[in-house]
Amino acid sequence: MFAYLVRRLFLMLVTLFGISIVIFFLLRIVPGNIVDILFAAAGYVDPADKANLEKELGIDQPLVVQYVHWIGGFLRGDFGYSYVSEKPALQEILPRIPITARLAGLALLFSASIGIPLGVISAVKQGTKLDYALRVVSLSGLSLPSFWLGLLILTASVAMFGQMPIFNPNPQTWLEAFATYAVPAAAVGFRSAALTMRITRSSMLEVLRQDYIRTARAKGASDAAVNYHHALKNAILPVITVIGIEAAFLIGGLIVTETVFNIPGVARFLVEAIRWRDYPIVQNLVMFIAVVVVFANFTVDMLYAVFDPRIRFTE
Amino acid sequence: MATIDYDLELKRAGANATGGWRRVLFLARRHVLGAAGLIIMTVFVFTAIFANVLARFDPLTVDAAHALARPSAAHWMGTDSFGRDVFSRIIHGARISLAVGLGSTALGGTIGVIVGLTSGYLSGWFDLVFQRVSDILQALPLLVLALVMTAALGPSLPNVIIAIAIPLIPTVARVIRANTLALREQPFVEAAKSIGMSEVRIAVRHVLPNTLAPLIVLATAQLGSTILTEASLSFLGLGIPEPYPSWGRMLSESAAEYVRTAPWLVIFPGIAISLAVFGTNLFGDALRDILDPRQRG
Amino acid sequence: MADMSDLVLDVKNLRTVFFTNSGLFKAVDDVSFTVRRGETLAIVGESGCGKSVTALSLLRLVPDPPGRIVGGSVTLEGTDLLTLDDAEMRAIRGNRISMIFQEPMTSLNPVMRIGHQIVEAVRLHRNMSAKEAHDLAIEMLRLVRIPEPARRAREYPHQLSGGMRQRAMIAMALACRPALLIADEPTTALDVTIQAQILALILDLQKELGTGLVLITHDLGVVAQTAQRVIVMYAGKKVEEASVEALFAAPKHPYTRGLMASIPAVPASDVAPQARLNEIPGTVPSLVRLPAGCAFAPRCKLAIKRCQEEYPPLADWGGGHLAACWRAAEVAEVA
Amino acid sequence: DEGKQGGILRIYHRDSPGNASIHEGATYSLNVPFMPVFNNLVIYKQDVAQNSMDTIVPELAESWAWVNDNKTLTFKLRQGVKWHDGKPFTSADVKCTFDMLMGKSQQKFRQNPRKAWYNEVNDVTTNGDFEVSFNLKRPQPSLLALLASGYTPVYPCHVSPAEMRTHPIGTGPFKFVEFKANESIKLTRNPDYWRKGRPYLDGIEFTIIPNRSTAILAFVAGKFDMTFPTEVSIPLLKDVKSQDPTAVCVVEPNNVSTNIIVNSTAAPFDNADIRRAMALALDRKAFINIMFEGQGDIGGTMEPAPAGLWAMPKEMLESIPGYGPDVKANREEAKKLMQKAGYGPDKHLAVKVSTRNIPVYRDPAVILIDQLKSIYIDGELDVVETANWFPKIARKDYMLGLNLTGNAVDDPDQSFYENYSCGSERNYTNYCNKEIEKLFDAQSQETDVNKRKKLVWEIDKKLQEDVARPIIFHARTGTCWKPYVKGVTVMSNSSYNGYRYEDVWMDK
Amino acid sequence: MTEALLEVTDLKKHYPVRAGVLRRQVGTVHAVDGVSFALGIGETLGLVGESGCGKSTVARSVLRLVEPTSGQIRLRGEDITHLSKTELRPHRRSMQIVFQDPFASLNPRMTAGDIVGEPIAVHGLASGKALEARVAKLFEQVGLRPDQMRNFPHQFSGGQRQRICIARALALEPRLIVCDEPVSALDVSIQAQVINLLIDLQRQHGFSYLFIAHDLAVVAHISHRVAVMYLGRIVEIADKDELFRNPRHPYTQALLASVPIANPHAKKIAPLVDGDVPSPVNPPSGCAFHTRCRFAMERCKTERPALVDAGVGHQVACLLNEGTGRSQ
Ligand SMILES: Nc1ncnc2c1ncn2[C@@H]1O[C@H](COP(=O)(O)OP(=O)(O)OP(=O)(O)O)[C@@H](O)[C@H]1O
Ligand SMILES: Nc1ncnc2c1ncn2[C@@H]1O[C@H](COP(=O)(O)OP(=O)(O)OP(=O)(O)O)[C@@H](O)[C@H]1O
Ligand SMILES: [Mg+2]
Ligand SMILES: [Mg+2]
Repeated sequence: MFAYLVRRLFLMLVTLFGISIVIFFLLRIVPGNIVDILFAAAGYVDPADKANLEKELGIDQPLVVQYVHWIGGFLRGDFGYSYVSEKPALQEILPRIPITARLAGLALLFSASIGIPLGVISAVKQGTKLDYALRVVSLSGLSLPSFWLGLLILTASVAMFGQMPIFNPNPQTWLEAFATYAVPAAAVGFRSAALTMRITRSSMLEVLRQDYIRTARAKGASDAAVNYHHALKNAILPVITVIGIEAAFLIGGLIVTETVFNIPGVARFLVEAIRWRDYPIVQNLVMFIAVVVVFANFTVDMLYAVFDPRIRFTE
Repeated sequence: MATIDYDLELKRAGANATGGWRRVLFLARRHVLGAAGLIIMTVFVFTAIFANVLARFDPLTVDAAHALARPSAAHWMGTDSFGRDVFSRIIHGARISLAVGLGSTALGGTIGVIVGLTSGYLSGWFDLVFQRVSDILQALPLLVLALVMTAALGPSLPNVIIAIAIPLIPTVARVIRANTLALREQPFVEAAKSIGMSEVRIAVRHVLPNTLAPLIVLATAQLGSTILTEASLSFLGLGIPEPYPSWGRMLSESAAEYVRTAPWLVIFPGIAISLAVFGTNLFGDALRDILDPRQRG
Repeated sequence: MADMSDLVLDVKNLRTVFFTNSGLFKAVDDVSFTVRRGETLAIVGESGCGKSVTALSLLRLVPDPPGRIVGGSVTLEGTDLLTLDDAEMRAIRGNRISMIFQEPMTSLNPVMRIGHQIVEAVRLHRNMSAKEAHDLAIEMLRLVRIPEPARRAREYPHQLSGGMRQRAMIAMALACRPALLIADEPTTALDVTIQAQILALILDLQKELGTGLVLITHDLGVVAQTAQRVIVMYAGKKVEEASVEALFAAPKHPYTRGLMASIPAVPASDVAPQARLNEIPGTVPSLVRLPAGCAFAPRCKLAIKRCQEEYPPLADWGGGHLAACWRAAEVAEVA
Repeated sequence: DEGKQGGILRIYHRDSPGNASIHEGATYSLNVPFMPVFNNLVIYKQDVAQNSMDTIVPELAESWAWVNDNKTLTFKLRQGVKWHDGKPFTSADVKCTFDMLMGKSQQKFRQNPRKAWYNEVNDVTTNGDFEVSFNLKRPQPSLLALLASGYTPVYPCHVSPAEMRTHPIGTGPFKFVEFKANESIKLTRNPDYWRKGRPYLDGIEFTIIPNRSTAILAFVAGKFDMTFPTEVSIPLLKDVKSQDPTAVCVVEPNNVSTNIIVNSTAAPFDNADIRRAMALALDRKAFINIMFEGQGDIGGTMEPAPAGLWAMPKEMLESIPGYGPDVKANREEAKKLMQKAGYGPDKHLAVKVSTRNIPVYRDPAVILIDQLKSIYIDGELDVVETANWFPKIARKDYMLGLNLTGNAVDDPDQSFYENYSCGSERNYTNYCNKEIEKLFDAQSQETDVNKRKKLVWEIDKKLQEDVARPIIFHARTGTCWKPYVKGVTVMSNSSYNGYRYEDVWMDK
Repeated sequence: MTEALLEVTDLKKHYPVRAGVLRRQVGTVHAVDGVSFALGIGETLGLVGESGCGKSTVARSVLRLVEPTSGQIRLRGEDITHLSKTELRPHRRSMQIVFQDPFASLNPRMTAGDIVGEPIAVHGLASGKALEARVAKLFEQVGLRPDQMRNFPHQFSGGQRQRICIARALALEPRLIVCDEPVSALDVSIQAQVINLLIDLQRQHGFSYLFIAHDLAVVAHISHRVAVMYLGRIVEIADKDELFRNPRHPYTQALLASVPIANPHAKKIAPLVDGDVPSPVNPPSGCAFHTRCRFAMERCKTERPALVDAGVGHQVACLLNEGTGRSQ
């Protein structure tokens, strides 16, 4: 187990290292830098000022030097300063993470609590009208552009209730906090739930064909016991994987939702930082996200082992 | 015991559905949703191909006199703020969406297949490198990747296609790789080896054709999601630029200003996108059922 | 006919069909048989002739769609199972009638402990506390000669060898002491040495519990060693039924005869190396496009015109030896 | 009526400003939230919509005087004013601020976009703690107008430019509380404000919502008391009115012109005929109809009347080629010019129209391309990300560019020197005409307003005739607030000067 | 025995066992653990043993479809153990394989004709019309109709599919055909057809067969000599008659006794061994069979018996009675 963890950690480090290189150099390929943008509003660029600023920010140095400087700092826990706000990058990034994490968590919860049962029902009732209806609903969840859905939700709630679920940075009560996240989470969660439902359904169909399901029926087990006790336990494995991937995906997928619902989370912040070419923010934030994703994958693998004795016991 | 109408049951099972058309009709009836998807996709492709004939107005011509006209006999879906005919733009937009969908799927798919096949086949350092690279690409949020790519390349139709295609590569490659690994263990591949066939030939003649089914299924599913990705990019201001009437941009810009005052600008492109994605998904699902031998009754 | 109280199972004119996209599969076509207490009835026939579907029909577990029981009756201890509602049927399954499946590797739920799977079977039908059921499960595991039953009960199927899994299946099937046990090729996936162990075990337990046993196999050797009576199926139909001795002494159906001849015998020391085997020419017919007459006619050396036109009735050729062949009387002489 | 004390004004903000330092910015995304933190020496009267010399009032200065043949501008400063950190305000702070703006001090701004405003200032001198003088090279009456802009606050000497970017310290009615990028900006009432009884509000909270539709919906839903000033487009305005009929909305010009920058250094626009043809082809009315549902203005460089002070009279304007009402005739003439240059129905000229990738730029570009079709020009849109726009223009890597020019004050000095003088950084087209340059100086020194106006008209007309930077239209935009918000005035000839908000109060 | 066509010496093949999510190695499967035998021209060597004992691995190693861990394989006297892929190609023509599952060993997307013709095309032996003619001839040889060349594998019955596999193996006119359980997926009545075909072909062409099966009866029918494997090793090898008449190894004896005899009057099933087959990942020490052997002695747990000659070419690996395997 120990050797395994070490190997696993090593691979994670390799991936993270790769990501650092990719994001660093990808960002430098993107034309324009912070200096251009800062001066853009003024409508002209003073070459001397520009040179000064580039020097101040260190972006006049060779790329490799910049990279080493960044990654060295990163490893020492020095994340640099935002070019735009001039505040420590960490101070900018950290407070936003829980916001996105809460949103993503709630969306996943929504996704699992809706998607899994509906997926089971759809599989068990395969070929019936109910199955068709559920599949259509789920597919439509995957077909609606999320910003559109979000906007429609907002418009509808203003039109119907004269109220708008906009982000509340300082919720007073637990309920308020929930309300702040619930609507956007439901908007994203709809798509996730659709996906979860699809995977659950196909996984269930696969499992329901297995011999051990026939065995369970031959024992005299009821349909409910067969479907939920015998089948779902097996069918849940690929669902876990998908939820894991979805967790990673959400960080990117939330960009649009955070924009529509005006939630100051990491996703939108990242886009803004890209727009401003705020390298310290983008680089470090992407690294943070990558760490989360990589650990999410790791967790999924671990969960898999927890749920699947075949994996658990071969260790 | 209830009496059983054998003919009806057999018809339901598709027993008399032999031969080309009958089989297609049977499958269509069996996979109603898939057939609906196919019809949507066909309409979509047809629209894209014959956009010039179908569109009643030039999609780019500005007409100040008829700006923001409601849907009417002349302008079936109304006009936008420039007085451009929304119906014509949506019809031409099908072309763009198809170009984005097919273009990026084909590009990402082709590279993905080559990489996946090679990596599944040459499980050595190449595979190791591939695995790590795809780990890296998959740990980066897709939209962020596409965002940076379009920013790097500049917003244009080919660049958007490339930006959407690149994150697709590892997805396709992983599927193909897994398939290749499974196929490599198949006796018929071993048989090919035993007659002294070269590895490349085995890969092309025996492995590739047998990965086609999952590839097609994946491609149809991806087709839809690329259209959505383009829309999201447009929403964030990095999609396909004017003058191309991309659905994503039509929707995201109108949505910002006209949700209530000119809802037709928001509703029609939205429906077009959803329908196209919905159609490809429905069709992809049915295709998976049909092509996946395990699903056969 | 034996005493009615002795009769565990009475199947009459069972018909099960599959509606598939290539047509109507008459997987079980007018099959009748009985099983008495403590008796072993073997069903033999080649792959695809309908053996498993017959077994599943008894439990009403034929996958629907595409399958459907379309006729006949299945009377277990006096009740016609085909008329019961679902709940009543569930109360019977695993209780009065149990089944051991062909594939021990895949027939156990991979994410549940062995013990739990047996406990579940017990508690579904017996009003027992979890503790009692657990004790019974361990007792059953001991009965099927699994060493260290208490430990094994806590393990998952993948931790057991094939033979042990099959034994666990048997333990599960017998936990409620059913009146009828159906064993569908319980050993085909296993090695010969293990097969011998398992068959011996099943027969032992059957004797001990007095269960009626339907043993499905395609191995005539297994039949000879285990059964009292045999039915031979070909293309969904019962073509011959006899006591095991009668069948092996003088098969009345040309198919049974061909089958017996084409199986290489062991020990074969008296056979010259590379002696050609007797083969039955042709291929097993598809269950969809069955010929009008006898399904075996196209492969039969004895076939006459009548065979192609008319399906032969299942006639008694003496001593309860039934065979469906127009020329059953001549089979012995011709071959 | 007298304002009520109290309440926090909630405004949504369109876009996260890069920093909090007004002197280092050039967008009203920065002016709006941070103007309330500061004071100027002088300021345009906040409750008069039209900025003019006559509406300039003292602020940190108690009075001013032109002396020394109009070559020195002297201010007497207010006493007892305190910076938000408690330090006293003195003439040293004024000197520091302007020395820094002129690039003369030790400490430097990261960027200094309005340095050129002080080209004619020799130096700034103090006389005691409460008097400062601006010593000019030549008379420049406009200097006072520039000093009255929202862009010209006085900074404290004791705070570094870097700090000012993250945590500005001013003397203004509101104190800076926090600025969370992409999230919010918070100001709170300055209890020690020198003007007694002001401000009324307890604070101002800006929530940053870049998505326009979300923002408008939130305003309608009552999450905000006011929209971001001058950020409501005409279609959205209709939306607001239909959903919230009680909302008070004003539509005003904002002294931003939409214009075409022409690269006359390279083919095909090095050909004067083609330049002229292009100018003739413009149907300005159509632009205005599409973009503003008719509510926009046609004019030259200077903002059109009545909001603008320096606009040419109508007849003069219509005498300029391309401004005449008969678009058809103009285009016929344009076609002739094109044919002269060798183009025609069979031989179209292909051009690229570059512009920034934001709707206010892109939309007119689309219309422009459509209009150019009528004179054998096939335009292709080339959208450029903000980061690359000015470098691209500076490289002269474009044929036609669609551009927006915003004017901080409605004053010819500001717009002429910046955009049309030889060598100015913001003269993207490199238009250079020594004769006109002489006229620039002449009008700048002219103290008689009427004479100056005549000069300005002449210059403006000439600039249009030369197709230096064809002006397409001047925009108008909307601002809305809830009826209980009182004391808001939206300036009609600048969008940078009216956000002190010390007089705003809420009747709640 | 005539001149040896194939000689296998001390062949070993170990597979790493990978487990868990990261597929790391947790052990080694001793799939084949020192196997030696020789096969003469025109001879059939039967290889029996329970599932998982390493039969297929031997077959694949002989054909170099898997790389042996150690040992030597000589084909017609030439050592082919370490030849490169290109060096191996000419040898491929002289050895072919027929697999257990005829469906899986045919590419579902190729026609039967293409499948059979492929080896000929790959080796450039014929093309176009000539190729077609040769394929047609092969079809006839294995009892298929040439007009079936255009059909796809799924259109054939199991027996016919196995014939296609055999035709493919014959296409290169090999000397050695390795049959890896060629009939175990077939119906009993079809099984006889295929075995008869193999016997007929051997008679006509003088092939050598390495015939693998777990069904002793089938092996008995086709083989001249039979080798019995247990957990990666050959435990007994002898002429067919000798082996069946006179099994020496307790495992062979158990195997023979376990086969149910198709005679209701013969003795009833009485398993000679107990317990399960040990895992090849952790083979028991000493004689691998000692865990199930009735005669197991203390020595058997530690000493691994070598395969020794017990007379008349009968080799056995057992410690009983000085390695003769004979029990009292
Ligand atoms: N789910 C199904 N759908 C369609 N046809 C089926 C299905 N299950 C069985 N059949 C058909 O029923 C026939 C009888 O099948 P069955 O499984 O009873 O054969 P069997 O005698 O048990 O064969 P084996 O020895 O291979 O187990 C087969 O020919 C098969 O085609
Ligand atoms: N590629 C592989 N990787 C790891 N282990 C393998 C591999 N191939 C075979 N083995 C293991 O090697 C052992 C011998 O396998 P092999 O297939 O040779 O057995 P076999 O005698 O042919 O069995 P069967 O009768 O089931 O075909 C088995 O335990 C198997 O699990
Ligand atoms: Mg069966
Ligand atoms: Mg094998």
